[in-house]
Amino acid sequence: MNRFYVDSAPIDPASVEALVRASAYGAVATFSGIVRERADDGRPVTGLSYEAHADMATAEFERIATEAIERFGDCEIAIAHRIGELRVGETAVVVAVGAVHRSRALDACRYAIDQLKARAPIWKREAYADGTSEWRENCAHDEAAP
Amino acid sequence: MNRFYVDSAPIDPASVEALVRASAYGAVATFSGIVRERADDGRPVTGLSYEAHADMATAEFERIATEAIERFGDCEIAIAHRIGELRVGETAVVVAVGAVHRSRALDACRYAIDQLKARAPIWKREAYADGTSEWRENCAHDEAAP
Amino acid sequence: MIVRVVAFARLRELLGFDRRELTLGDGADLEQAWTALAQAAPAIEPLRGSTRFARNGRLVDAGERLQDGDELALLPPVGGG
Amino acid sequence: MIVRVVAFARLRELLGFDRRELTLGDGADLEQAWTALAQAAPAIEPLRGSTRFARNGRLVDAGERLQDGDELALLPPVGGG
Repeated sequence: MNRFYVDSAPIDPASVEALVRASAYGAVATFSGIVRERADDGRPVTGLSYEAHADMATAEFERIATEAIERFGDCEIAIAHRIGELRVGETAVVVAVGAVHRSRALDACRYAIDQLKARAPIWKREAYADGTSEWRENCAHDEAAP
Repeated sequence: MNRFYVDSAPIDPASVEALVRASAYGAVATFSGIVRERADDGRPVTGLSYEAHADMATAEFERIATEAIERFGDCEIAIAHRIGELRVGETAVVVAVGAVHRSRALDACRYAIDQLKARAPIWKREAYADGTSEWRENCAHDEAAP
Repeated sequence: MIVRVVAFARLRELLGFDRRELTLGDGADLEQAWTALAQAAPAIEPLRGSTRFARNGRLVDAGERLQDGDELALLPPVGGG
Repeated sequence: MIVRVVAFARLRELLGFDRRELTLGDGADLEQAWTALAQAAPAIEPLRGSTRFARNGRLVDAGERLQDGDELALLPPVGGG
């Protein structure tokens, strides 16, 4: 199965992890981004709507993975991003990294999710309990890796 | 269900992640440690045998989680460690962290697995393809957090 | 020449389409395509500075020339993850 | 007094038990318990320096005094994860 994809079907983190498990690897690090009940400004959220340039997004995921391997060493990376309407508690994105040792897996996982948020052509509309909704951009400085 | 445990039954990472998902949290970071086919010195491995002082280990997991919250801020942490005989590819340990944002979840996840390896009263015997086996200690300097 | 324009998020909403064909003079660049779109939908004008362009899936400068059959993607600031 | 000794990993193997009762004089400390065990199983002697002790689940110094009914855990260098 392809290790980089954008899909409107719910994402099962375990299925993404399964793409990077290998008998040579002692470590799998996984990040799951989940729709939470409040916006950064505290407003109650009822759901998110994601859209993507699917071909460009998956190509970007692959470039990010290649960069992570160049920086941190051999590892296997899978990235899945949901599109469409998501309710609170649903998984929007999963990054999974398999590696020989834990440090590399964790480093590559953080790099990949930070870069995905900064670069991948994916957009998010946040819907609020008061019936309004807004397109939300990721800030360039938003939790960039230290 | 208890968020800190040692068990001889196989660990399902998804069930550990489920312990830390909450509608207030937008991020779950998970680390899984897996039995790999080669020792650090390259010898083929057939399996690992883990034993633990279960009460002390779970108490240590809880202390580590408390420390992580003090260091990185509010989050929910679950730690599960397998004991008994494990084959190559089986999951030995899972650390899952739920948090509002990704940086905290990833920081706390790394802290917890690093500290677990350094401190938890758990022991590992590595069995090799040539029929021999050895108790393996974690080195104090072994991949400590940078 | 005819190019396919694909638009996302706020740009998609303001333009009123997610994909359509756009007829341009031969040799037109991306800036000229934007100008043609903004004439039909002036509400996109303020977003010019934050918009990036991709030609056939690759990010390019606004001075890049288009060819018949190209896909021109209009990309607002991203919000994935 | 009688204490319960629990041993792990290499210490467990060298001692030949994972748990047993040990009878000590009243007021004995952990060091005296170790000495009594090492008399029965001299092979553990070289591991003294790397062994940590826990009394009733808490790490303690070897000078800590034991009480009747205590659990004394002998902990080699760890290898979890």
